[in-house]
Amino acid sequence: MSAPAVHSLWTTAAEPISKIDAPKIEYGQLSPTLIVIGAAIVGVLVEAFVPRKSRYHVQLFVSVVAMAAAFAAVVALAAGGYGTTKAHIAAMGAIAVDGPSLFLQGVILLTGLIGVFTFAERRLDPAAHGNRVDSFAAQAASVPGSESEQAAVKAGFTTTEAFPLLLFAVGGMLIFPAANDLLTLFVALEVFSLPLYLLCAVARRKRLMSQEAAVKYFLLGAFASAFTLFGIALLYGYAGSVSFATIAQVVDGTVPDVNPALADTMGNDALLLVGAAMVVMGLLFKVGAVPFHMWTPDVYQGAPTPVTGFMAAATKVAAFGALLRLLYVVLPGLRWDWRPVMWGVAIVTMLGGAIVAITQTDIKRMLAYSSIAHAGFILAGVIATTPDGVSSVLFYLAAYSFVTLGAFAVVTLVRDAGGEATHLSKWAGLGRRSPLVAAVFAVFLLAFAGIPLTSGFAGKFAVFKAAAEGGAAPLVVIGVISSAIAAFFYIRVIVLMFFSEPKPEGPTVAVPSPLTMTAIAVGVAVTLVLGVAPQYFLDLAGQAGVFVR
Amino acid sequence: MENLIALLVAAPLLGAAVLLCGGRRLDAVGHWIGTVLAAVSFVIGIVLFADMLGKGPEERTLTQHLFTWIPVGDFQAEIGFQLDQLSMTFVLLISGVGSLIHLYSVGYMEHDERRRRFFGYLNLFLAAMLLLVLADNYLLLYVGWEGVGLASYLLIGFWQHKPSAATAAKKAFLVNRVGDMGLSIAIMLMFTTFGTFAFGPVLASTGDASEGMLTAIGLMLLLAACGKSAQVPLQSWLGDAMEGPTPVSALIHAATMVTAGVYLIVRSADIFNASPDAQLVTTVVGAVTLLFGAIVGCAKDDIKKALAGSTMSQIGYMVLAAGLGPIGYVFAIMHLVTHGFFKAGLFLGAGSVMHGMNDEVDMRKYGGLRKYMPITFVTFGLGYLAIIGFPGLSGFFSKDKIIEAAFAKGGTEGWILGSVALLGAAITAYYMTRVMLMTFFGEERWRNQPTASPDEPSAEPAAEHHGAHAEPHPHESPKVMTIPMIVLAVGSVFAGGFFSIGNRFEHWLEPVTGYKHGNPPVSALTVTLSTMVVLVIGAGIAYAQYGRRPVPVVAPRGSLLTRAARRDLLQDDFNHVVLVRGGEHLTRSLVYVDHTLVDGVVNGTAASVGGLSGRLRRLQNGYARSYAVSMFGGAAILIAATLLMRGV
Amino acid sequence: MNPVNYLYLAALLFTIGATGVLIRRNAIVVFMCVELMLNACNLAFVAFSRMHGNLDGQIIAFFTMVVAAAEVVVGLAIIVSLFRTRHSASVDDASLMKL
Amino acid sequence: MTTMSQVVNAGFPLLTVTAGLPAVGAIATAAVPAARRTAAKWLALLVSLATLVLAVVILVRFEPGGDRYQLNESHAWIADFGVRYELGVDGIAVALIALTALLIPFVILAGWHDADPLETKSSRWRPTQGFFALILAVEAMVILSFEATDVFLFYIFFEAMLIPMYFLIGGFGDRAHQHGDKAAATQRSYAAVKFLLYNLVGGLIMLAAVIGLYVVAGTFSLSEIADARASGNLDMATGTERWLFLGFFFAFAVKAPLWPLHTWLPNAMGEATAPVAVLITAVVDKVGTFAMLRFCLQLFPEASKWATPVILVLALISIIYGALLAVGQRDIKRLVAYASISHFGFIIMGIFAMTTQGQSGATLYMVNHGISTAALMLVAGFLISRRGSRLIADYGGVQKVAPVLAGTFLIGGLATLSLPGLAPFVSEFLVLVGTFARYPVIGIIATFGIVLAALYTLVLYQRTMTGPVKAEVAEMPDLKLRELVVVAPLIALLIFLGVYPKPVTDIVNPAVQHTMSDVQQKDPQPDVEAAK
Repeated sequence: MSAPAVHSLWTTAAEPISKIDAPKIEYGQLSPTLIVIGAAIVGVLVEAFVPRKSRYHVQLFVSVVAMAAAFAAVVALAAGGYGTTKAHIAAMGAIAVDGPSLFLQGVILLTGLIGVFTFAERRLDPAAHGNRVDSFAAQAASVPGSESEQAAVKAGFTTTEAFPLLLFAVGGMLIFPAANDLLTLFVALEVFSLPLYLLCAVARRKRLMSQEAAVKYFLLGAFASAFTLFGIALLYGYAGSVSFATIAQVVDGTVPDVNPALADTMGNDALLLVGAAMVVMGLLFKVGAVPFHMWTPDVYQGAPTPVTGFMAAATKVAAFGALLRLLYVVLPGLRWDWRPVMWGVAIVTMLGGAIVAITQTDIKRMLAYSSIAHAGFILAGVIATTPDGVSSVLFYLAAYSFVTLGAFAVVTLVRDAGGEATHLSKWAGLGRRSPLVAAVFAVFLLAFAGIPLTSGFAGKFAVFKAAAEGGAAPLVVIGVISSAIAAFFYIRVIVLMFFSEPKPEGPTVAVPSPLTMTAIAVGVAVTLVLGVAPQYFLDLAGQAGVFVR
Repeated sequence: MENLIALLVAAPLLGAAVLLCGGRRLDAVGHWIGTVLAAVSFVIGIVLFADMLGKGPEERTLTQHLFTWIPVGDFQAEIGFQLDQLSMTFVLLISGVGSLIHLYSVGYMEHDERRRRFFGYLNLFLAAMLLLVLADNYLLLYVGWEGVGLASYLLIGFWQHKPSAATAAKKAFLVNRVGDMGLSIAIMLMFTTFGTFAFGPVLASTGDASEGMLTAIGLMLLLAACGKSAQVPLQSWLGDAMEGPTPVSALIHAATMVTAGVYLIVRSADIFNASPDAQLVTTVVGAVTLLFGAIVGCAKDDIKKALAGSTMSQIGYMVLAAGLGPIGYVFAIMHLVTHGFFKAGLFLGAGSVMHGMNDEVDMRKYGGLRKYMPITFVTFGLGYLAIIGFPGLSGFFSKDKIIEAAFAKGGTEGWILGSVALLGAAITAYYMTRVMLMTFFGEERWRNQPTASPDEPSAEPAAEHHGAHAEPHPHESPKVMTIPMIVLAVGSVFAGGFFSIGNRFEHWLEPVTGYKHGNPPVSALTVTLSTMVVLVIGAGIAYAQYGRRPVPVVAPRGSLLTRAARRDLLQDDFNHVVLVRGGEHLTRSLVYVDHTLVDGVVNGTAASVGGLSGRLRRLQNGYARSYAVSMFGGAAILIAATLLMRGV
Repeated sequence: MNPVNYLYLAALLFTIGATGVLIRRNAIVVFMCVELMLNACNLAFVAFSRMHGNLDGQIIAFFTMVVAAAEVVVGLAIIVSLFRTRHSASVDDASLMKL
Repeated sequence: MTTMSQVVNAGFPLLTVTAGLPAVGAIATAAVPAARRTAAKWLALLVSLATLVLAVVILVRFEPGGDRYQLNESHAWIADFGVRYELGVDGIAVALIALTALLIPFVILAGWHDADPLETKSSRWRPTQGFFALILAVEAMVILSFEATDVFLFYIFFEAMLIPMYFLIGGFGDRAHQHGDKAAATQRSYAAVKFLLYNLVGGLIMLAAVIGLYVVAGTFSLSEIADARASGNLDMATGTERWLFLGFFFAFAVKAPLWPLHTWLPNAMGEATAPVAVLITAVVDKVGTFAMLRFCLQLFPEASKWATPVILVLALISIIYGALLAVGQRDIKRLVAYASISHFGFIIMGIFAMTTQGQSGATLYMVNHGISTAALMLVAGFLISRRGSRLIADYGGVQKVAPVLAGTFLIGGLATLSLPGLAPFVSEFLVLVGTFARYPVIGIIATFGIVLAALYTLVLYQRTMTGPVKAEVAEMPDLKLRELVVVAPLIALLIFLGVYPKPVTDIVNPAVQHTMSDVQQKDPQPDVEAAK
């Protein structure tokens, strides 16, 4: 045999190496995320190098500046038309810079900013050994009640890590609704989930509950993300790619070049359907839809209230953003398959949340269930699958997040010896003691209940209108019924605050620092403005309602 | 001239307004203001009457249109008056008798610290009553109709501190309301049938309407008349109405208001003429009532209640006559007028007696009073003779005519009605004689008798001046009271005769009501004679029972009929059992239903949602693994559902 | 050998992991079951990558490992702190909040 | 005419100002410092009087002969929801606005001392300011809901007015019961919650219908919908129209209230102070019946005709049932409440009788019932505040010690039983005639209502005012000047409108003609052409 022939038996001629072209990253358009993540890393460095005494202020400064800057960047981008005309896919197809993502990023950043304020509040708890303390543990690592903790308290430690964690979470959330391929989606999911797990665990008071909340949240969250990941795997298997655009094409059958393998998997709809279902399930877990909601009450109750407020607001925004993108960009071709299923989910979520909330006795748990019910309302808007559907959901998310932040901020104010007095019975007669706080909280409750002239009503009307126009009239009817049920327990709290005699040993209302005041004030302002003159924001959401693919 | 009509109503209305809003500062002169204003409208009445006499019979009707009241689409209600002979008759009767009784009350209510208000109410009544008879459409008539009802309510219940008075007032108003229902339905029927409810158009176009519709309207009007005129079955209130001060009983519950029903029927003559059925029912109602009232009158020992029964019965005569159609209308009105005189006189007499007897009303505690109050005795006696129809006195003419007309209806009906009327005359003679004897003759049973029996708290404040248990000192009443009595007595003696000379009254009313002379199967003379006979019989029996034998101070148990009659022939018990008790049970049960059923459904729903919530809560059992299970199950369902949608 | 079998294996592993999460009490074990599920996903990715003949799946597998590692860090931190306060790592003991 | 009304429109936004004044007044009143309680009262009173003046201006500038809607204002508001800020008044609205503006000053004056704090609370607690501010807020919202010609705009205030009402009912009970009386407090908050939930449920179901309407019609503007219907561009499927109608009607029937959705009213009126009770039944509930006329009939004529028989029967039940329950009550205020239910039955019956008399009568009835109930309820309130009990059995012989009080009470009662010569008679008779003309049987049965009305009114008067004087009321003072100032004008008005209702009917009739043409109905003609 000839030498080359023999040679060719165990070697093959290598292809000449074609040069790898460097990835093209539009830093400008990714700036919001980059700023926040960068600030987070700075925060970590601060923890490492800045002396303990001054960490709090440095961290606060860094976080606020970062959020503000990032928000400014978002506004700039939106003003630059990236939300509408120049919307396109950035970072090699990983990130979509378009209306929804910019709008949601803006909302997330504002909630994050207010979140920072509530995190930084240190006037509510009585000073320990002359050190102002916030609502985070002196030293999360030390066992509550142990000498090491007392030492830490005496030394005036505080968990200033909370700020970088918050920044990481926000960074993840910024990516989540903008993610344009499944991998980015998953990574973003983890990036914002993990810090939240930690934040749940570090309450100063009631640490046992806090840690329990963290464990539950973590295990269930990991469980859910495992499902998501498997779903992603199946979708990848179906389409041979994780890019939203490609998958969408494959689903629609408009993919340009079909190789045999793809042709083979494309034929197998089970892959697609099961995969899609599992990914969607992961997102439903994050928005807290029935039956994936059960972590919500426990985590909301156990976590430090500022964290709860931030989580309740921002997580929903991010997760719904991702859900919208997934359903509207990736799976529109599957509409007729997922819409009925979503119908079911929306119905049980609306009713379940509202009904179970009736018998709650803890204000934080009650708000948790109410958040579940609201997830149901938003789902009704998601199902519309019309441009109106998108914009109405965006508007609802914006309205809802501020109300939630404000409400939880008020919750932090009502305190007794054991910290926050979250048991409803302790709220009796609050309206007599401190009318202003009670009135503010009443405003938030009325907004939750969807009373006209509050943002809650405008949002509810928007999503129901979209749903009705999308042909989901029955959903609207069930929606109003569950709103009626929900109204009952919001009203109950108002009755408690205003019409029942205050208990002698009832809680006191702490006078907060300007930080929390700002948070609450912003909440009220947004609630009323969006309720009375929502047109401008509806326009905003309307313009932002177009996805790029 | 016609512009004066409004003044007829306005004068007393002004009086009412002034007296009721005036406040205490008018207490001193209030009663005179009231009396004068009543007199004013009487004078205006006289003026208009004179003017009317000056015209020919056909163009005597005056109308005055004030303003449009309720203009809505085709529904055009006007405020307008119509003064014709019929109205004029009433105007004179009302304002005349009214003025007299105002005068009388000045004395009678002397000791009552609320006299001003009493006169206010009296004026209010006059205004309403005049409005009733002057209205030119049924809706405005309805206003007066309920207005007199209100005045009667206020006056019956004038002594509100007496629960019995308050109850009687309420009862009167309620029973009347049932009648008013009839009137309002009648008006609605007229509106839907004729598109109007003004006298002129409606009565002119009865010809075009179906008889069924006219019968319906007629019966509804009759229902109204029954309520106002205390005819069976709505008579129950009149007896209790005697709780009011005696002048009220005289004016409202004898002379004027209770006769409004007769006015209504006669006014609606054309409707009844066109509907024999309605007429028949009317006559039956009248006949039944005249017996009913008479029987009740025989059994009562309370002088006012006895007179009330008699009133009921006499109005029965009028309704009967009105039901007879053109042959009766005129006599109905004529009897109405004469009855107005003598019955008012009788009541005033009764009042005068009570005034002298510490407001004792039980005739068994009277007796032999003629010596002590001669004027009262004489006037009361003349009234007595008039009502029993003693030849030559008012009652004789009017009642006799009615009896004739009843026979003249012809056929079996005629005979039945006629004989009923005769029987009524006999009973009338009986009970009136009884009253007369028990009051003014026989031994003086009031001596060493505690007056005002303790269980019956003395009505009139006068009693507070005399000791409640002191022996009464019968005395004649003051001039201000006797003069009206005398005037009325004169009326009750001569009115009838005056009207009958040359059938004046027939000619006078004929243009309005129409008149047809009815020929009784037997000669008029026979009728008159038989009337005399039964009259004598009735009076005789009464004399035998109460004139010859002493009257027991405590009423004997009496026969079954007597006892029934004392209780208004048990119809009060019937009302109590059926309406009052039944109503109470109904409302009670409804309150229960409202609370448990209607409210219960809602609360039940709420409770069930709450229960559901409680059960669903338990799923949230705190174990992370069970949460994981629900997630896993949820995922499974989600996947399965998605696959099912595709049917893979 | 048919790469689909690898998928079956992946599914099997995933199910085993899920079942473990549902039935095991010890937080650590539960957490390791989650890791097992993640690795099942990795297997699936690699298998699909082979089927489609593109490298995305394998790259994702690496990402997954990183994420898993991060989860371990956070997860163990939480679980350990819980253990130190309660002296037990049983997830069922952590049930203060319910209803 | 158009030009004329344009002339009227030129000039400043009268309707907005009329509604805005009390709104601003509410804020101002609420802002008065705690110590200056009396100042707050006077401020509220003056604001309400100024509003009354403005209402009179509306009354004057409105021309009955003119366009259907006058003094129009229209501005863009929420384009995305197809919502415009559109105001305009027809005769019915004008009458009811006048009524509202008229009653509020009396309500304020009658409630002068109802909200004085019993013990000195923390300086931040300002019940008095709150009380009067809430009343003004209610006035503003009620007026706006009368003025709105945009369904969504109407809905917003229809719902929003619940909140201040809710606080008024739950927050301020009878003085008699306030002294730390736990039971009364729970009763009160129960009543408040019941009120709110009933109306909220109604409102939410209406919300679904409102959304549905938008999906069908694409706009909320009455005028645009009317044009679309006229030009045939709007064709609702029969089924859709009926569902939407039911959605709207349910909300209004709860508010009105119609049997069997009435049970919140007795609780609310029983527990609230008399002025607030008046606010509920005389002002707020009118929005419900008003809305039936303006929205149900105008938007869904076919469905209205379809539903008429059922609604008439329900109204009939309300009339009789309400009256019978009024007879059975032991509590003065609950009695008045049930009486109101009976009267609302009449109003609804008149609206759906679909005759000119019925609908004009119903509108007139709304006004008259407002005045008469106000008179009766406020006097009852004065009575209750003297004795400190709402139970009828606790009174007796009041007439002897307080004749003026008793007299006014009687007149109020007589108005309630619609005695001829007083305003309610006119409207009640019109309603009866209007109903009778088309549905004789129902008309006749309804007539029984007048007997029952007499029954419960006179029983109430007899038990409280007549009979021997009870020891507890022996030294009860008669009406004070303030109270007399409250009652006297109402009574005068009752008499005036009873004798000369023409001013009101002239304003109302044209509007009713429009409504009648909306539902394409003509009055039944008489069988006989009466000779003139």
